[in-house]
Amino acid sequence: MALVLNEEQVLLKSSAVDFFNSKAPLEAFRKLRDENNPVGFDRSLYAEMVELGFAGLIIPENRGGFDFGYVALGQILEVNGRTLAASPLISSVLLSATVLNLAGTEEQKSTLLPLIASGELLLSLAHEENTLHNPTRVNCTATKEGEHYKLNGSKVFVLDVHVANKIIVVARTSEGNEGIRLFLVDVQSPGLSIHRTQMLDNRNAGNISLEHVIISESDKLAGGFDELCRVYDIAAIGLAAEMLGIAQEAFERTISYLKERKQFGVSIGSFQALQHRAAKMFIEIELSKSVVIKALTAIDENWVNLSELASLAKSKLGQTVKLVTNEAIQMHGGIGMTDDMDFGFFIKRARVLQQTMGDYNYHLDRYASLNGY
Amino acid sequence: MALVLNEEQVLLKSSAVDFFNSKAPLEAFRKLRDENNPVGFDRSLYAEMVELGFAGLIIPENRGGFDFGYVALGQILEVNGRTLAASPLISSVLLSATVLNLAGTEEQKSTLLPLIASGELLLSLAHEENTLHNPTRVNCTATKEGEHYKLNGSKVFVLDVHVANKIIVVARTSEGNEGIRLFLVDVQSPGLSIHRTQMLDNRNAGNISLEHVIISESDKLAGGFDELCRVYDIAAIGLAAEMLGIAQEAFERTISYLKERKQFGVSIGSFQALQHRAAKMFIEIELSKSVVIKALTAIDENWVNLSELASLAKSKLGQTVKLVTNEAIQMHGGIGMTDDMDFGFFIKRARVLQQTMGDYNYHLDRYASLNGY
Amino acid sequence: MNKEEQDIFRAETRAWLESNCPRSMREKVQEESDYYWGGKNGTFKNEDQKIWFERMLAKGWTVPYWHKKYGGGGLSAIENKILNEEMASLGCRKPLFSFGISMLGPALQKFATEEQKDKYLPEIVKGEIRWCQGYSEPNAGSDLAGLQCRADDMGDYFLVNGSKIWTSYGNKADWIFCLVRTDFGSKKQRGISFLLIDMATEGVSTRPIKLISGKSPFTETFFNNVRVPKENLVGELNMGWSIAKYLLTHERQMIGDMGKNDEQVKTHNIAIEHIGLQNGILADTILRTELAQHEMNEAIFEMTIERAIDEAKAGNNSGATSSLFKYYGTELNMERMELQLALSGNQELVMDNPANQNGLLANAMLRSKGNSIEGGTSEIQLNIIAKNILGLPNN
Amino acid sequence: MNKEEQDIFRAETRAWLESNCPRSMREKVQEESDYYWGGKNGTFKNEDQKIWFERMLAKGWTVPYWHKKYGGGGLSAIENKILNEEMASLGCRKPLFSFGISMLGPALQKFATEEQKDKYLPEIVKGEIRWCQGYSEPNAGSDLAGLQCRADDMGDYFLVNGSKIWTSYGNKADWIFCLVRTDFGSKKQRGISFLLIDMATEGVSTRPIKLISGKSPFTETFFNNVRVPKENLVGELNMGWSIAKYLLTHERQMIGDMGKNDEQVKTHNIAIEHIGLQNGILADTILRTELAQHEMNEAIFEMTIERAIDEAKAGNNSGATSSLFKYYGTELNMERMELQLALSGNQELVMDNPANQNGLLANAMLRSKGNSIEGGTSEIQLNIIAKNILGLPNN
Repeated sequence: MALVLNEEQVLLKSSAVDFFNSKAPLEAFRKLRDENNPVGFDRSLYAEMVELGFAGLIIPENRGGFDFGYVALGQILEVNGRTLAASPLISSVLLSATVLNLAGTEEQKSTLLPLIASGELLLSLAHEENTLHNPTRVNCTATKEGEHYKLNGSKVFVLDVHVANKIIVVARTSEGNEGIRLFLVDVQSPGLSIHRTQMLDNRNAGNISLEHVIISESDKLAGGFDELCRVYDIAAIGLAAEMLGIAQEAFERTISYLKERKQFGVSIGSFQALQHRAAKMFIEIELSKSVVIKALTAIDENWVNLSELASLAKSKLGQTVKLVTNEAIQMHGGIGMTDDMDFGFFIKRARVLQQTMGDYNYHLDRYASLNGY
Repeated sequence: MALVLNEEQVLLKSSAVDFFNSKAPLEAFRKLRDENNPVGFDRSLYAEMVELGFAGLIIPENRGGFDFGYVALGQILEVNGRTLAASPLISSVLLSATVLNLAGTEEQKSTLLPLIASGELLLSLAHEENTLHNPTRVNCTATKEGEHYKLNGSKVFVLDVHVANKIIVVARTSEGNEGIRLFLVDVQSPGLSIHRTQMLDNRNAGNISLEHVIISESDKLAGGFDELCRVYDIAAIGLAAEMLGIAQEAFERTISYLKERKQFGVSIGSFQALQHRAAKMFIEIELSKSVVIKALTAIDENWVNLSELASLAKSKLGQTVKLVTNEAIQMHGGIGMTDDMDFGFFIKRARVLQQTMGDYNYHLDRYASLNGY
Repeated sequence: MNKEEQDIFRAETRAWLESNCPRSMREKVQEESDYYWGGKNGTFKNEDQKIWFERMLAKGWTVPYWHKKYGGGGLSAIENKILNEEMASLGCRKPLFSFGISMLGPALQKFATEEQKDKYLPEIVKGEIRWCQGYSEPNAGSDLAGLQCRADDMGDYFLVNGSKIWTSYGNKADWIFCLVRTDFGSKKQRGISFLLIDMATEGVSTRPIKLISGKSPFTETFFNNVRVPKENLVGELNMGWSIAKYLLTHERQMIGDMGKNDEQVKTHNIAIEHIGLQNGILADTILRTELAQHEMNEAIFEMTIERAIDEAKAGNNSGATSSLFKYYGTELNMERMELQLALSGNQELVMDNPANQNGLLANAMLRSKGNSIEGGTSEIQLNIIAKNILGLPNN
Repeated sequence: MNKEEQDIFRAETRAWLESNCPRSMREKVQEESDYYWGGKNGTFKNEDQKIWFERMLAKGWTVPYWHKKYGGGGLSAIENKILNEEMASLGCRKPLFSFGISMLGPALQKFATEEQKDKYLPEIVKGEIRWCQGYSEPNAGSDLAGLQCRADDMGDYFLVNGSKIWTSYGNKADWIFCLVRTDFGSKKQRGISFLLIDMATEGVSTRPIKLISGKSPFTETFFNNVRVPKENLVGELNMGWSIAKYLLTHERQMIGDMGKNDEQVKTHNIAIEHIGLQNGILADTILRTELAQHEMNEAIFEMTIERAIDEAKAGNNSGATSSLFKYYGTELNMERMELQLALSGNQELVMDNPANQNGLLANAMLRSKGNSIEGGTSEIQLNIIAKNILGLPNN
């Protein structure tokens, strides 16, 4: 596939632009934050997103989805990054539907995926246990007892867990990577406690703790560590797509400002030092676009070098979005620092996305290792 | 001691400026290069340097020197970097006299140091065996046989060895760092062969090979690996001083050019992007001055953190001189690339100095390790 | 003052401090209210703070180096240095902290009439009036001279209209020292005057500014037909720019000091704690590279401060100017914050967790983005270096 | 041409190439002389080169996509593409390499009279005349339009005086295409004309330019009262700037391609060879960080080339312009050279050692410094992006 959108994807993206601009502008998210909304997103807005098919893009047609693929979902995430609309799209769709697609049993897929596509079910993935992303350091245990598993341990940074109906928990049944397995846990389960936290980006991620939570064999997923690693790769690419949207929006607003704002009697955009920095940001964004579309394509086309592309995309976008959010504030000067302007929202969301599933350094390191050095 | 020169040092530096400008301008070195001079430097010029006391600055008064210390020598090296005058100041004085000061026996010091100070003796230090600096990887062997040692092995990158009278060879008498010792070898010794090479900076460094070279016990130095490491630290600081001179000269010439050169009807120094890059170079040079004087002071005052300061100085100056030589060429445009302009000389000398005794990466790595991470 | 006299003064000072500075006033300052800021509504945090203030005030040591006629301590430069050294060595807090002391006072000493000095300086020394600064405006950021807040000469008073932004503690101050435009006809820098305004005057109001890092001490300050007596003008009419420039240089040096890592906690200790070592080196070698680079520059920046001080002492003109320190110091601080956040991971992104002081580090990172803007942007500092130091031509 | 016809053409072409391209002409090009450059003094390096040139010339395939009336192959775009693909797949070298084909030819096709095309294009196809380019001048670098080399209208001829710099192979070429000033009164870009000059004319001389990296193909070219016939003017008088701009865009794309690492040797293999692995990662973790950063950007740059091609095919206007490729490609190349040198250590600094091809890498590093200058400096590319793409205003 060429590194361009096909007609269907172009159409989808342009309808997403219209949707987010009209229904979920940044002011809407600001309002949710200011009123300290307990849900953290607008349920009716998510219903409209579901209506438009966003929740079913990566779900097969025979499971109630549209099977449009990850290039398509990536476009939604990118556009979403421009207005920062809060929704469970990442937790339920990008993460959890992908887990089920790759690791679910036939039974799990056929019952749960349609509910994700229809927005009736919200799922969260509970995998992190530490402050830094680390796929193999899993201390949460799943002990087999007869026909059941007993889960013990705790998880942090579980996106949107405060509104989830079910949680996919990564736990260890034995030593080694093959002992790392996935379990479906109902949020009502005895022994499970959920502590909602407020993150820097004013979204929600929670800590959970599991004390002797009993799970039936049928709630164990079919796939294990290998599938989970693929989920991480796909998630990293999806997050990179959102970071691309943030970077573009912050950049475009900054360029507009450079043209409008006058100092010393001239437009500050006429200062060559700022022009060159703007040009360099432009280049970084163009490069970022290339790696994101390439990596999204790799998911849909099952390329063998997915991990390498995922690390390239996550690492590069982490750097690009950091550069652009910092420069946006600096070039706006004092008002860029005020909460009244929107750059606080962009930089905060960017830093959380950078940390999620591994920061640029984690992925740069992994890229080098994947290349044998 | 304050981080400023005392009166004596100021005087010395200013006489060095006069000397190098009048007696050893860059054109003199260009001429040596163009005529492919077999010695590689001007012996009569070195005699004048000796006359001015440059060769005896770090040699004690009771050994025929002036005991002015390394801050003083550093000023000479810095000024030297501005005109790139070739001389055995680094090989014979900075390296070899320092070795003898720290590791020589009383006998060796009393016979050899006066000859270095008077310019009658040229010494080289043969330590590198590999393409990258590595103090502990010594394969050259010194085997004790009765009252003698037999040296075998080969060395690379031995500065000025083609004109040396004696060579200080680092060789191994046993496993471990305590087995690393230093030996004085006469260039006439049977079994020693010297192969002069032409380096990128048009200076000379040679490869030597030792086949059963017989050395008497009295030619073994008293000190070993610890003293050698201190020599490396001191050498790194001295080289940093020369790099500081190069950086300043290339920078000042570039600033002059920015003021003179006109494009699009205005002086190119009025372009803000170039102004900001120039200002950043200025800052890097100011920082570089601080670390060089601090590190030179640390030698003279025997501070315990010498290694840390040596790595800071060598690493920082490696980066500064790389930045400035690159920017000098870029800001001069096409003519900066021509051999007629002098920037080729500066960048070539800079790259060789960067490599000598460990590049910026080697020292940055060591700095982190010295700080326990 | 000869060496012997110095030693005597030092011994006496130390003895006095030891017996007069309450123990709790020698503890490390944790927050803004650990200092007494004075003012009409000034409140003491605790009894010790009050005692300490009153004892120091009685000796004139709230501003020890100002003249006794203003209530200052009348200390010579060398005595003042000795006092500072002894206070630092015992850890004594400053008894009074204010922009009156650090900013307005020096300007008044240099530019005001005797009458003005007699009126305002004693109030500052006694902490009776709390001052704030009114320079920046929403439409005059880096181009400060482009300010629009106007003072029209109405015969016996000025009528001030306009607004100021980035007034630190504007909502807590009693008076504000302001740059206002008094001549719209002439060249930008001309036509600016330096005016002292009582914030209790009718028509003055403030509005707090929320930053991306949360609450801030900054306000916007609005002037709506505010009548200001003629005698509140400092210096000549239309010549306020020279006062402003004098104060800006002053401010810049204060901000540049941020590059110094005063924290006891070295960033590499945070790294070791969160990431750990593997074979003796930091397990994440990418961050290790950045960290080493950062700490190298931090160390060398501190040497540069040291060298600049030594050069100044030796009477040399070092190239290391306040613009260099402002620029590089703030760049280092921003880099340090980003690095610490990257090293610490997701737990520092939780904003409602007392364990991380509710996102203290994340907010500090966000706040640091303003460092390279306030007190003259990084771009302005680079312009100054390029033009004033390197002599590169204007466009 | 339908799919079937294409397949037939492809099969025939391949068969012809296989039987006509000498084996040695399919080997990788090592040096400049592996190509035949043509010209009055053109010499073949060996018999195979001559045979290959003559066979291709006979089919018009020295310039396969030019019209047959000029001696070209008359191939359609699709046929030409197929020919190129088949040549690439067999590894066939180009039979004739010249600036006449790559630079002057396209300009003549677009701007020259029929008469001029009839005269010059066949000479290029046949390799009879070797051309060089005369644009830059010592005092007109980035500001090309500020050029001073003058052509005065003397009635029946132009009298050319001045000099050019950076003429590639000026000492080997027969003719030079030049930008000259024909009007000193008007605005800079106006008043420039595009002139073809026979270098055998009296008054033309060249001088080789030595670079910091050693010998170079560049010369300075001097014109001392050189008489040039009026009919050698291409395009209208004083309108040469549009031709120059057309050719510069062309050139920029060629240079930008350097960012692609065509070498089989990845830089990290050099690193592993010289530095070695420790616990599975490069023993020098500082260089490892830089290397990973570099190779990441290298990989993403290649994806950007790929995307730009795909977008162009799809008829989209991608933001990735020639200025982006020129800027970023040359930056990457310079960074790669510095990295390879740092990774390789002191042995690569020895300039008289056949084992390292006498300092090949060191000289390549030095030569690379020119990449960001030639063909429009990096600064010019950033200006173009800022102004033409981002629409930022002029100062």
